[in-house]
Amino acid sequence: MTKKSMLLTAVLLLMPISSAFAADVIDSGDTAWIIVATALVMMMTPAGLALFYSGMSRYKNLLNTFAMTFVSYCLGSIIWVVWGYTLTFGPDHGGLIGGLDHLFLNGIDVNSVSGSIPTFVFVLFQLTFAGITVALVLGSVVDRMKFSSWIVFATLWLTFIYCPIAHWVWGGGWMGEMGALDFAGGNVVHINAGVAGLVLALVLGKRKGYGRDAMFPSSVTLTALGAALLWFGWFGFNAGSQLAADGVAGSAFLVTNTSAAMGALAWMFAEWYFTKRPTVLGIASGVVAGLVAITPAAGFVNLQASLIIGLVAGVLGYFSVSTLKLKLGYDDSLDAFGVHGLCGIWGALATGLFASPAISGASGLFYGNPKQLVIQIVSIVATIAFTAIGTLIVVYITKFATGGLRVELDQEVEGLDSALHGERAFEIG
Amino acid sequence: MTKKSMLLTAVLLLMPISSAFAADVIDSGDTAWIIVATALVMMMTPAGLALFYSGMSRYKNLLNTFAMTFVSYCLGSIIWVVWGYTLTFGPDHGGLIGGLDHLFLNGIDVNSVSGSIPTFVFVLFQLTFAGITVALVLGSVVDRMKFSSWIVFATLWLTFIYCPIAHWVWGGGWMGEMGALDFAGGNVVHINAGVAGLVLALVLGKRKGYGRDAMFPSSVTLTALGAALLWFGWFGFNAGSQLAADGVAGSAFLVTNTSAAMGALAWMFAEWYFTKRPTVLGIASGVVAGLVAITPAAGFVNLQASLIIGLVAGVLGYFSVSTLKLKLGYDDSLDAFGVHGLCGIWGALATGLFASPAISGASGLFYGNPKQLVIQIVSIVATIAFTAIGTLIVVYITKFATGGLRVELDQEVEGLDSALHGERAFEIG
Amino acid sequence: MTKKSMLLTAVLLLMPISSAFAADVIDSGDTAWIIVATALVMMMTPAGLALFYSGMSRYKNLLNTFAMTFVSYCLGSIIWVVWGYTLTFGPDHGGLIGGLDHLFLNGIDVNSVSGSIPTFVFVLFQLTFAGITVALVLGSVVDRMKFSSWIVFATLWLTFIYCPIAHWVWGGGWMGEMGALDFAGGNVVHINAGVAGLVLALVLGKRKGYGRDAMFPSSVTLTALGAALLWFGWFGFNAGSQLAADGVAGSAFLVTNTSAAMGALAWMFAEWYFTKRPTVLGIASGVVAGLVAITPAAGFVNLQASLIIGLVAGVLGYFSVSTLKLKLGYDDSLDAFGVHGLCGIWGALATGLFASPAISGASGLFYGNPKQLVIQIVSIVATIAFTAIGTLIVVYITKFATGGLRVELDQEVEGLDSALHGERAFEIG
Amino acid sequence: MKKIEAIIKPFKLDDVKQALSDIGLQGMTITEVKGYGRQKGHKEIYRGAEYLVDFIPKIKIEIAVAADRVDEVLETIQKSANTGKIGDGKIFVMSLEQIIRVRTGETGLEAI
Amino acid sequence: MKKIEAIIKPFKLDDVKQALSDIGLQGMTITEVKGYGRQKGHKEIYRGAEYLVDFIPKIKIEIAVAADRVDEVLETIQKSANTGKIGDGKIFVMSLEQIIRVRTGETGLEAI
Amino acid sequence: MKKIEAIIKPFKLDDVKQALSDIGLQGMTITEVKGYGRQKGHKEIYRGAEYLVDFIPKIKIEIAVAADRVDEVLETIQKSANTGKIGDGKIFVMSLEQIIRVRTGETGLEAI
Ligand SMILES: Nc1ncnc2c1ncn2[C@@H]1O[C@H](COP(=O)(O)OP(=O)(O)O)[C@@H](O)[C@H]1O
Ligand SMILES: Nc1ncnc2c1ncn2[C@@H]1O[C@H](COP(=O)(O)OP(=O)(O)O)[C@@H](O)[C@H]1O
Ligand SMILES: Nc1ncnc2c1ncn2[C@@H]1O[C@H](COP(=O)(O)OP(=O)(O)O)[C@@H](O)[C@H]1O
Repeated sequence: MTKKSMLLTAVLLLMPISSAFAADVIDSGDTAWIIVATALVMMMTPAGLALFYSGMSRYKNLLNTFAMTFVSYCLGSIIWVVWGYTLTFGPDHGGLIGGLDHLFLNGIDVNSVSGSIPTFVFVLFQLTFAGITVALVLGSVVDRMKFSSWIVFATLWLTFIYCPIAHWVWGGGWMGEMGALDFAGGNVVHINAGVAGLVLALVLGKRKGYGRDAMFPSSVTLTALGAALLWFGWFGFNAGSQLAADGVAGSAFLVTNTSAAMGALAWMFAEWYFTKRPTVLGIASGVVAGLVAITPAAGFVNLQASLIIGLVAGVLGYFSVSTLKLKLGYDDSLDAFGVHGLCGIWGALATGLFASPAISGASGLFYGNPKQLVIQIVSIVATIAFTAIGTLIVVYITKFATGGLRVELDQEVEGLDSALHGERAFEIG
Repeated sequence: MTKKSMLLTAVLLLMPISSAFAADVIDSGDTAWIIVATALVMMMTPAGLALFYSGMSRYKNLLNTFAMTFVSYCLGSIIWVVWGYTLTFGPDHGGLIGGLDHLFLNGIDVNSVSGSIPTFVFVLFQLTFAGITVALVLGSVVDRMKFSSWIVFATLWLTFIYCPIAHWVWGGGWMGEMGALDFAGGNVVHINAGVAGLVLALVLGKRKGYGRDAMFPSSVTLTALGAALLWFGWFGFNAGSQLAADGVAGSAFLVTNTSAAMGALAWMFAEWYFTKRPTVLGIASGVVAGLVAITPAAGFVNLQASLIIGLVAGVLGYFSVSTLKLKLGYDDSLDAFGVHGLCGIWGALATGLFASPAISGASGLFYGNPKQLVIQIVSIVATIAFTAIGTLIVVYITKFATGGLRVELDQEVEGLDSALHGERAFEIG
Repeated sequence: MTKKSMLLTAVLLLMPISSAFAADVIDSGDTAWIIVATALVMMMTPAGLALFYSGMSRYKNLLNTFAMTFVSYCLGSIIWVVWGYTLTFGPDHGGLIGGLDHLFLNGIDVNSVSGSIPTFVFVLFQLTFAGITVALVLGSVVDRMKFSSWIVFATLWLTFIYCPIAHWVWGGGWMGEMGALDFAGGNVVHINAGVAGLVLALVLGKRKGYGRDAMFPSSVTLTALGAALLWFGWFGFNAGSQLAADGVAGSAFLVTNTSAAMGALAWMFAEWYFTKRPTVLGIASGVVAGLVAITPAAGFVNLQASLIIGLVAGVLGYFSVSTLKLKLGYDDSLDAFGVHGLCGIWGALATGLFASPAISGASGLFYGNPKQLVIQIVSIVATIAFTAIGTLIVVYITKFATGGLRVELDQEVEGLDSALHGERAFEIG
Repeated sequence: MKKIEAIIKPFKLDDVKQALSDIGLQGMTITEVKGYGRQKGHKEIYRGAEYLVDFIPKIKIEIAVAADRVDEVLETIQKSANTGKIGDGKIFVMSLEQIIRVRTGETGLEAI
Repeated sequence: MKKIEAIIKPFKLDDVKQALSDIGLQGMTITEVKGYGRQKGHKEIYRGAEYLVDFIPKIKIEIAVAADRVDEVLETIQKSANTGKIGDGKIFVMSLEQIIRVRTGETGLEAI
Repeated sequence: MKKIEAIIKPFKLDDVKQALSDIGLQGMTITEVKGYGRQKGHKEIYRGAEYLVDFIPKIKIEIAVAADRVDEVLETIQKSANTGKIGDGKIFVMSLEQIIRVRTGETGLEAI
């Protein structure tokens, strides 16, 4: 029993009190946790992901990758408070989209409360999810996309792809109503970003020299540091999604850490076995694979499940980037699809398998509820279909609006840091 | 209505209770938030600012910049608990300075409470502000100052400049009494540090080769990472300044993020427009400009205002470093004055314009209270005047005490990392 | 008086209530703080320590150091939830070890409460300590140990050395019963890791060229950043060890910061005095020395004591790495023993000297309780003895199991990044 | 024996290496250098100050060859490194008096 | 044609480049090298251990010139790179048998 | 006067430097280079894609010596740099027409 409920019990025993009043109470502990969780998720984009991605990009494009990541979060920050929040969490229209009642956060003030936290904090928590989701997409396309096209794409994509899907799942839309389980964003964040990245990569085409020239990561050190910061921030992402500092948050926290650790070890041992070398890039990638897979499941599954979810995610991620990508021949530069897309799908399925009623009440197949797995599959397929088609449209509009998506060939050869930004990442000669 | 007040209501309805008792209660949620906020602000100095500044300094001075930043925070940590806290928050003397009652935190113990948090936590929260403020100053002077002079300067400056101004605004001094609004340190931190930096830079003189030799930042990557960590930490800075986990903290949190994002986009588009290149250094600088400007306003203004504050800050910052500095010809190495000084002034003015009674009760010009703008102007002018003159005196005392402020010319040419510290930042050949 | 106790007072005054009920209440503020504290300590290993250590290792071994640190935390994460937690915190057997009742966290669920926080959060908080302790050990042995041997060693060591000692001190074992004071891990973490590192380093032997070839740190920049992040995370380590957001946590928080700052300044001035150069590596090392020494004392000593503890730690650390190590001739690569072992011993002694009853009730020698110092000495000697002998056994088992502990000579010369992982830390030519 | 030094554009290295392999040359040593010449560097702008970066990254290739293969090698390099744009680089030829293979102590043409 | 190689102190590069421009020389290639000689390196102390860093950063400048300009160039470099302190560096002169401009295929003096 | 250029394995640098000191040679300039030859590079695998890294890090040592010391120096280098494994490197000898010491303007053998 939590402090909050105990307090309410005490109060309710003593005096008649309107339930509306009870519902509108800010809990300072929950608020403290969600403010911090929000800050952690914010940090994931311009620090964690920026390092993770720029360390994997080639040296000549390191800063461009940083710039695209940074600007994604900045655009998300503005779009969300102006029209994104209301499209997602405004009054539902037909299960598909929110209304425009809260443009510029109209109607929300310093005293507004959502659950037990200030609504402003909830708005910002959700903002950080929008920001990182669009930034994840660019993992498929670094090294060759125009900066201006990226800005236009990110703006359109957040508006027309991210907001609807987030509404479906978390904003009172059809997917949530159907009973789809997505604790912290398997569909909304990872499948969505992974598939969108793949679509964008296919339209952009491969990097010059792909498959022939060595494309070394500029700094595995930065990537590893980025993975560590992502892990750190992901606690806010997953345990914060409970929107309270309680037992379920604690459970989500625990399984997040377990899955990440398992993912790292699984990827590492898989490549050790197959290529004779455990790499730091593999460990870092495995951390992210494990984190992605546990994201939709975090508030629903127990420890044992998280060990399996992480294990499978690490191996799946390894095969997707080392075998599948080469077989299918697309150029998913930093594997946004291979890691986020596929491990996101695995996590969404796993939620339908392992959801244990002892955690938050929801049951999966292994706890006697096969229907949940069906619901999960429907939600996955719907997300993939909507994202794939929607992103394709957005991509072509962007292409038209910005006169082509791709940098000139000699800019690609020179490197985007120098060609687009006129900068170098390190001047340490 | 917050949990805390609700609890008190419940209790008060039930039994007579002394108000002193009620006032002395620690709220675990508020305490949790302020401990974390303090940790975040601490992190800003040796991690965020150290990276932001050292990445901008030339390679040969990278570690020296790190050392100066680190040592600033260390000195601040000791000075604050020994005599700084009491000078700032000890019993007021004439509105000008606090008394010496709390030397070595005398009179404060583990049970002392300030508001709803332990006094020790409040002391440490304030400590982190002192530490970062003096570290900000060095942005004006890197690449040429003696390390020993910096240590003496920092000690004197914290004591004789920082503590008085902090007392005026937050410690019960005349500026706060007059009604000046400075939520998280526009005057105390940014204007103060920016002007002090300018004064110190003018006395030190320009770097050898300034305006002729290329002075490239050692690593825009480190600077961008630093900006990301500063942004992360600034949530503690601004939302923490509410000293509680409540709706106003949530509002301060929201506008902080918005202004930072706007600042980054504004600076980026400004330079894209004028020089044809959006740079990562520009984006990172814009983030900081936006954060500086919202600092005094964070707990007083609404979302719309924060969009404007950030927008103006980004453009202002860009012009100050790209035009004003060149025109006026001072050598503000990393633009402590250009970014912190000027955007701090803008933020303090903007607070007088945009303060909305719906947030914390205070109104600015646009909400029918022109007087507030006058008060803000008085506070800005007073801060500038006191800091400028006071810093000048401190600088000359330091010069006298340490036999000159500036390193030998051949040390400057060789680089301070090698000449003063005998180290190299990277040994990655 | 804390909120929690006040609430209970109010409730108790009103109705009869079972004490079990009262004890099982989650406090959302305490929970918020401990979740965040846990996240902070987690971050210390793959980000803080990984940077601190890899920056000090030679460039050719930078990523190997990262890999060993990362994998230590991953192994700790799995081991702890499977069998480590129950060995440490399961029902006590003879004061020596916990029972196997909680294998796979059996018997703990989402509603379990420890103190005022969910048990899952407590489990994870303790997990992060196990993870960092074993990672600390590798500071003694980088540049020459086989990766496979490290994995086996870490697994065995966590199980047979860490868990028992943690049980003795915190899990209801004999050392805690005896009254040994170890707030956040002087014995359990630092003495333990430092001594184990020394033993392992002695068995491994010196690095080729030790004492003759220049072994420069690959990047003092990364080390300094790592130290800053360690400092940041250590607030979670020390103030989190109170397991509540209250006055004692605030006090632990304050003295942690003070000791770190003093340690940095002391080390810096010591080397400035003796070698004429204040180095960034020295400042960073001093931070860690100060943090190590205050760890066991954090919740027991006051501000004045923390100034002394940090001061001594900085000087002690300096002498141990600059004089003692050279005199005794062991090759403790990154000084895990020199800094963690020795400063940990000093901190454990200092707790017996300075523990002030005004903080948490416990008194040391200077407050009239000489017995405490004796208890501390017994606990230190017992920890050293058990760790030294136990680690030696574990080392030889590992050696046997993995066919030798040390990489081939030509791999050592080539560097482990290339030889073992097939990677380079930076590709920024 | 001759030593050929070619300064080329970095992104042409793979092509040149391939072309040399094709004519049976298997040994070379390369260095990252910076060049200054007719090809003008670019302007870089940092915080409003404009700097001309006039040293441009180039790769120097050094090859020891038997005298009778010099012309063939020169032509191969000149063709494979050519883009037709300013800054393509130069090739220098010098006389080599002796070559020794460290591993075996062989000298002269044997050592190449 | 001759090839001039000068090893100089890094911070003298700008002066040397300027001086060479002044006498009308527009092309050169530079390399970051490390030198060992009479100028002694400095001691570095890491965690108590003292290391002598005896290789000192230098810049190598390579210039191809017509034979009749050699003396002028040598004097220009020697003067502009000079600080009078130990470690100022050396200048070497070698014979160049051939020069080719990659872009055009021009050879000899035309190619400089 | 001759210029000796030796391409060696990086970890042999200390041995070579020591051996040269032992025969009284105190000056040299070194450069980090990459070599391509009989010694094959290693495969690197990134995210499943396999790349052959065929340029291997080497050190180039440049030494100016009086003509009469050449043989002694060649032998010293060849012995001290030798490991007997493929990739040990090459030594090249060229003629030097002139040497100048920047600091003093001394020329010829005086300048070494
Ligand atoms: N006189 C010279 N001596 C040595 N290197 C030179 C000389 N002139 C040019 N170079 C090298 O050749 C490169 C290309 O020369 P540049 O004049 O820019 O173009 P191009 O060779 O097409 O005329 C330069 O960057 C420089 O490295
Ligand atoms: N014999 C040599 N061969 C090649 N380079 C040399 C030789 N002697 C010196 N150098 C280079 O010249 C630089 C300066 O030489 P040094 O003896 O230190 O000073 P100085 O030239 O003033 O007498 C050295 O750092 C090295 O790079
Ligand atoms: N023809 C050449 N011209 C210039 N450098 C060469 C040549 N052949 C080899 N090298 C250099 O010598 C190094 C060693 O050569 P390699 O053929 O690998 O082994 P080895 O010298 O033992 O036969 C190469 O890495 C390269 O730097």
